[in-house]
Amino acid sequence: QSKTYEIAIVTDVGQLMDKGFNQGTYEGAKAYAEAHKIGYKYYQPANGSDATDNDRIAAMKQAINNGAKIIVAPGFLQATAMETVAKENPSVKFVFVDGWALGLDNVTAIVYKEQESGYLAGYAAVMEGYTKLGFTGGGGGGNPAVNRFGYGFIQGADAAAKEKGVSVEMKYSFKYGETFAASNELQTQIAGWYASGTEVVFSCGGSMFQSVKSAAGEYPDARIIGVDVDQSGESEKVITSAVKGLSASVERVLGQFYDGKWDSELADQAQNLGAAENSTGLPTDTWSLKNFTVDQYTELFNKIKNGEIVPVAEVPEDVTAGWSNVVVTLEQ
Amino acid sequence: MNHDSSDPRREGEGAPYAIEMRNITKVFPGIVANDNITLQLRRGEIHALLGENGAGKSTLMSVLFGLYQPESGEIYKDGVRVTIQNPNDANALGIGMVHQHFKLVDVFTVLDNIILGVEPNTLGFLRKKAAREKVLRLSETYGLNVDPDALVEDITVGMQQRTEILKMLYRDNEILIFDEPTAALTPQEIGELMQIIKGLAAEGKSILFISHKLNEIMEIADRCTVLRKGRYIGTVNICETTKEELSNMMVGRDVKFSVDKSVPKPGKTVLEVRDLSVKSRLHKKNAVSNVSLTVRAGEIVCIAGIDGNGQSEFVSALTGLEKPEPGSRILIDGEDVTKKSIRYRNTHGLSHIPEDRHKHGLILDYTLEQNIVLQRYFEEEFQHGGFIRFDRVRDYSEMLIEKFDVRSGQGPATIARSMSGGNQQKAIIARELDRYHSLLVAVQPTRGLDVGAIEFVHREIVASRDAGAAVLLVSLELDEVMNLSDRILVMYEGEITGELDPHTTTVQEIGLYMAGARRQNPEKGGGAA
Amino acid sequence: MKNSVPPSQAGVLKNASARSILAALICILGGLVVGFLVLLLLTVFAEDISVAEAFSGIVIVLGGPFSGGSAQDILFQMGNMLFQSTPLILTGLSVALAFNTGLFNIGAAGQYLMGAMGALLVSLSIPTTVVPAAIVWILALLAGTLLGVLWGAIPGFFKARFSVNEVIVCIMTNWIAANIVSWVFKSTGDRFINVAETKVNFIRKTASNGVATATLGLDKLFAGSYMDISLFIAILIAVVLYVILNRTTFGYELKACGYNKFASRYAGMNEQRNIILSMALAGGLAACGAAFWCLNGAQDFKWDTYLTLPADGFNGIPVALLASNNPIGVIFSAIFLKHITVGGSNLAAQTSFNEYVSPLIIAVIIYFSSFSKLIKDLLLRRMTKAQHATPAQPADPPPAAGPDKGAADEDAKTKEE
Amino acid sequence: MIFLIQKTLIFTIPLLIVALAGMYAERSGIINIALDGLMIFGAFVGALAALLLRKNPFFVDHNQLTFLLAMLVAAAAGALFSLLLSFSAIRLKADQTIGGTALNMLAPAIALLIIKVFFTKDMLEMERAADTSGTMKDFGFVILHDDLGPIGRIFFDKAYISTFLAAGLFVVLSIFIYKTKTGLRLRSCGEHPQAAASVGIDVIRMRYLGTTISGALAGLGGYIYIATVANGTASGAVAGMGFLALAIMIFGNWKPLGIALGALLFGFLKCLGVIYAQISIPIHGQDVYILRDLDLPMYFYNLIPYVAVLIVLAFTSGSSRAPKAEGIPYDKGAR
Ligand SMILES: Nc1ncnc2c1ncn2[C@@H]1O[C@H](COP(=O)(O)OP(=O)(O)OP(=O)(O)O)[C@@H](O)[C@H]1O
Ligand SMILES: Nc1ncnc2c1ncn2[C@@H]1O[C@H](COP(=O)(O)OP(=O)(O)OP(=O)(O)O)[C@@H](O)[C@H]1O
Ligand SMILES: [Mg+2]
Ligand SMILES: [Mg+2]
Repeated sequence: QSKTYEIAIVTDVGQLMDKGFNQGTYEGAKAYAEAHKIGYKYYQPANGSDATDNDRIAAMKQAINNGAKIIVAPGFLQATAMETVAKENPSVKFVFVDGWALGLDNVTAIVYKEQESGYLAGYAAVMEGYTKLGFTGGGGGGNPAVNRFGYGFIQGADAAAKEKGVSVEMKYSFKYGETFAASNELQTQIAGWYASGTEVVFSCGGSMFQSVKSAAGEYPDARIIGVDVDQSGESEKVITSAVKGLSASVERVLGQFYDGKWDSELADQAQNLGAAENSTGLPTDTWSLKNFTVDQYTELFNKIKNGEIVPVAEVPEDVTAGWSNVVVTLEQ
Repeated sequence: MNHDSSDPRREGEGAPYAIEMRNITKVFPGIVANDNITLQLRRGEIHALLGENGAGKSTLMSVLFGLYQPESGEIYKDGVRVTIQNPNDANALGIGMVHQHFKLVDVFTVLDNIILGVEPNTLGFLRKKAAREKVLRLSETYGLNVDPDALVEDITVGMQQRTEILKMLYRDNEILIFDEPTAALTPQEIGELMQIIKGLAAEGKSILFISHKLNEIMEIADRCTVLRKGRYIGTVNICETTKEELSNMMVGRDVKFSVDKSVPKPGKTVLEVRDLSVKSRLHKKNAVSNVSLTVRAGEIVCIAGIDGNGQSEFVSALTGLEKPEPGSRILIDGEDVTKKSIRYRNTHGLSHIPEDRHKHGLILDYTLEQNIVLQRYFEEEFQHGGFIRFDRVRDYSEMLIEKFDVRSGQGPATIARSMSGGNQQKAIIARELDRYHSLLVAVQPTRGLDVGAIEFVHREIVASRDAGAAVLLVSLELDEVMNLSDRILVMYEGEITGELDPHTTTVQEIGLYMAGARRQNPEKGGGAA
Repeated sequence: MKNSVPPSQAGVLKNASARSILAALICILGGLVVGFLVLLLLTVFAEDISVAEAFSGIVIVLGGPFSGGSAQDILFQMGNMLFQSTPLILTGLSVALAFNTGLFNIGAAGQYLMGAMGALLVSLSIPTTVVPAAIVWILALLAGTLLGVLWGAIPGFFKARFSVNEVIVCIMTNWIAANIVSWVFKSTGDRFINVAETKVNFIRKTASNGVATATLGLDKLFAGSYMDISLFIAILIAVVLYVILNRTTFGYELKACGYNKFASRYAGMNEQRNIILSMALAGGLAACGAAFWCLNGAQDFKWDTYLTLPADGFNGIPVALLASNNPIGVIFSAIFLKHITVGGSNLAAQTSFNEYVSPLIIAVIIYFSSFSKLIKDLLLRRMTKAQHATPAQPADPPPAAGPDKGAADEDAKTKEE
Repeated sequence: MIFLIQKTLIFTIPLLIVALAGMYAERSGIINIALDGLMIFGAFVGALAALLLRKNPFFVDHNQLTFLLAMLVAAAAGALFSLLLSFSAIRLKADQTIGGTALNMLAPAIALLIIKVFFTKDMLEMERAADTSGTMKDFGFVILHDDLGPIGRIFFDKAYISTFLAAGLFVVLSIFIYKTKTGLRLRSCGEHPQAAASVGIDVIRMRYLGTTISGALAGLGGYIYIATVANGTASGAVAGMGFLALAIMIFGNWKPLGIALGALLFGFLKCLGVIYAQISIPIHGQDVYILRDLDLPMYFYNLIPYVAVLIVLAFTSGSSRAPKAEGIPYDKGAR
């Protein structure tokens, strides 16, 4: 019995259930496929985190052999592989999540304004009354999305601090997060932050959350800000999450494709999704903050939505400089 | 000459034997180690077991001790059939064994080794006090003096030997097996051991005694069973037999005990040692201090001495295994080799029969043939452009095996480990004597060899002397010393304390020097003849 | 002598290496059987998989690249597989060589990283506009290998000089290497990092400097895969190593030191030198494998390695063991492992079995390979039993023990087990 | 500074336990390079146990109890898993490194496969669960002061029961191997099995014992490691901890005390390397972050523990001595 899988997800390095964009993408596709009774399947390039472009190409080819009509591939590392396969298979469509337009009509790209979510999270944390923040990011400082989250986080914190006239300390680090994986080193480092007074840590990268959570476990007053998806279900320590609507947007793109709107709306496009598309923000239905209310949040959110506030996306060389009320200490 | 009747069963009718092994057969790959052998041990007797290397003695004893299972044959204790599956059964039957290679844990104390397996304990926690007293009491009564708290690795071979004996006594065994107990001992220690064994027999313990040394057997044994090539030859009463007859039974021909050699014709000096000193690993003072001696072509110089007086260290320095202290000088054929490598010495006239055949002499996991070319594999004859010429290696080793009658399961391809120790030794001697050498350093070359082999080795050594080699022999066995040497140097506490002429001196005199009771004035000590 | 068995069979069994191969095959078979059972078990738990799929599943795994689909896909997968087994062959050889000298080289991972660093630094910093690419390629290969030689020499030195157990030094040097490599590339900034493709955790592909291993059209033949000639060089190295170990005086020395360093010394060999030499060579082999990987031209090298060691470093151990440390065997065991790996990802891609099945099958095979000694002994016994039907000596066996000796010998031995 | 000491202790414990595990196997004559795999397996089963237990609110209320039970289960799992090694190494006289290597590969394979099949995840976390009052609680608050109130805060701040358990185990294990009959026999089998056999000791049984104890300890260590040091997740890997423990065992010269010292030294330097940036000393009133302000790259600090071990080894080398018979399959006939 040969099943065909029209919708394919080819994962980026790291595991499928990484609580990050692999999982987000997968769940979006899954949701759409199951709602519309379409066969779907994920493909993990061979050799795990040592996967080469050819391993990705092989995975994509396998997907096509299994009858894939559209391939969703998260992660900028997939550019080379996708370009090759897309050229060879013009009839197959590709969705490049966290990527960019490749100048091919059968490829569409989705990027997010992570800086907006970061901004909102930073602002909320400071408004809630926290003045000692921490940011730990994945990708070793080399992942554009993560960097935007972090930079937005500082901007938000600074804005709020100015407003309240308080001064905020922020530890800022990409240490031990290169592979987005949890590690005893990361846990020890973050525990060190909490021990030396840090109140909230923005855990910005897939499985790294486990390290931050475990570190927080030892400190009753320690708090966490989640990322990508609403992580409040993961730990009672999570005060909020800087989400980006991965699943939603993947689901929507799939919808556009199956409604025959590919050529008109998606072909060779790179949509940059943000508050305007409800693709960035903080989850309101699991709201737990006391001093910073949902209404205050919505007001701020709308300002960003209608462009009154525009968090800067381009991350400068030196993120520590130019803040009035935030002292950023880099750790590397 | 009445041998016991070759049909053992009739013997069985008298008082039952303490141990009777009937028609034991044990086969190993490619060889029948024991072939239908019968052995009868009377209560309270000292029963010697005699045979060539590889005759099957150790194997037979291993069977009795439950280390091997025989293919066929029965074992009776006090007339009752018993099966011995493992050493436990043997221990339970009061059978104890001193193995050829001591079975001691050398990082344990003497006491721990003795109580191992029968540890006195409460709720599993060791209770050593009582055990300690028992051990002291035993060593008191049998005159075995060992310090129960010494680490085995720190004590002499003799003490280890006595530890093994204490192990048996501690377990109140009444059947005691000694597999070549004297092979590793000094004359003094041998003397003591003999007394101990006699004492044990007098106690009513029955003793099986394996040795290649006929004097020892003549001295203490009541009866002697002889094996040859795994077969039962016969059992004789010692009082009714002679060394000659025993050796004849065992080898199947008459054996000469005195080496007949022409008068030496010493030529030019081959080995010259000046002020050689070597640090000691055990104590502060030097193990060897300012030893000077010369050995000339065509003479056999023997270094006599009690084990542990620096002979080993001296040889190590001489052969390059150890670094001598500054100021020492070693010349071979007039060339100073003090700083030269072992390889250089080996290729410039030095042959060395090492003291420890398993540590230095052989690579036990290499085949016999690989061991035969251990110092020659790089010579033109055996390699070409770095590639070993296996055909030649095979031919050469087959030749040596033939010439030196080295016995083993699969000939040149036998793994050295599986060879009987005696034959391992023969292989080493063959290798060293057949290499070109102007100087032969032989340390206890006949340890663990049977009389036939000893005779052979001695002949070969003399032959190499007559061929113009200088021979330096280090031996603990006085009759070997007397038989073989042209000059005797006695080493005591790291110094040459006397030079003696084998024709004029006596064993007693040498003994005095070895014991340090007498010494010649240093100048003469080690002076060139 | 062995008239009681068909000479052919006895002949086969007599040959030691034939016995090893046979044993290895039996082990692999056992591993696959267990793997199949695992798949069956999974079909029970995962409702969306039918029992029938278990069988097709094991076939897919066993098929490796051959279960890749169209001829093109097969060639493509096979090319990649062959290329990716090259470093594995070399780390396997590295471990095997050390084992032959009685040393356990668990430091291949670190040596591998050093090799990669050396090769990349050289191949990316010498402009091919000045020096011909071919020369740069060779220099890079040498540089990488040399770094590995030095790195491998460290445990060797510690063992020879201070008699420190090589295992501990290897483990330490692994992590030291991991940090040094990251440090070096971090501090050289963007000179080597792949900014062009915005892959800042990776080092530039050597092709960006025009340096790449010759393919002689193999990449085309294998449908645009990574295939290049490095595999053949690796095989050549394996053969040379085999000859060195078993035919040359050098190999004789290395093994002698492995078995008994005192006796080797007595025989005039320089055992300290041999220990260092052997570890250094082992290091060189592992590093060479890394160099081949990087110099392929199309490979990304992740420089931020200080928290993780390259898998190929450790996989060298099972590869060597599966081949019972025989250099020729290593070629096959390495390719076989990659083969199963590819089969595994095809399995995940084509069925509903997940990607964790093939590692399990591989592990089981390795475990079964520990039975190979037993199997070899059994094979050997079949032979010796035949021989004992008429024992070597004495000429005339005593009637008493004569007839059933063969059998008696059998169970005597089985008791000894 | 206090933080550094706390962390050092927490980090040292699993290292110590697992190194002791290695010691018990090797003292009985079996080289156990499977420590890594055993840790992984123990960690997995322990996490699984905690997860399942916490489906019952009672165990959510009683974290310490749950933690203890999970540790027990992990140890049992390790012991069982180690039988695979004993069987091949002792019964089949196989090369011990093969068995060990196989276990190192089997453990993650089994763990990940099961996690994927039954939880459709890639790693097993100690998830939140509802306590008796129905509120969702994290697992990971296993530090003692939480349960012991103010007194606890003073004496046991940031301390895990596993720490005390391990300390106790260390004492027991040291006494067992040196002061008991079985300990003596076990050691003799690692040094000279033929000698042991010749006095009627069942070498096979002793080696099984040694390896099984080893397995139990490694499994326990593995779970303690993930529960206290590494993210509370069973992810089919322990970051080479098992091999580090092996190194510590050699470093400690196969002796409990040496191992303890080695583990402490290594643990301390390792933690220092990670949190050097937070270590401050007050100089007239204000905190000065010396190590951070040196601003050497972190790689430098990461290197320290490994380099330190090598340096110490170079000086203490001569004394080092492995059990004589380790790694050699026991064979009655051998001499
Ligand atoms: N376990 C074994 N495997 C194979 N061959 C063996 C084994 N044990 C003994 N042999 C062979 O059986 C023969 C008898 O060995 P055994 O040790 O009993 O002789 P031996 O009389 O003790 O010799 P030696 O006088 O040197 O001690 C020898 O040829 C030996 O190689
Ligand atoms: N692993 C083995 N393989 C083959 N033969 C063996 C093995 N172990 C022991 N043997 C044989 O068992 C016999 C008994 O060994 P044992 O050491 O007691 O006597 P031995 O060989 O005379 O020793 P030595 O003469 O070196 O003191 C030896 O002859 C040896 O050939
Ligand atoms: Mg013997
Ligand atoms: Mg002997």
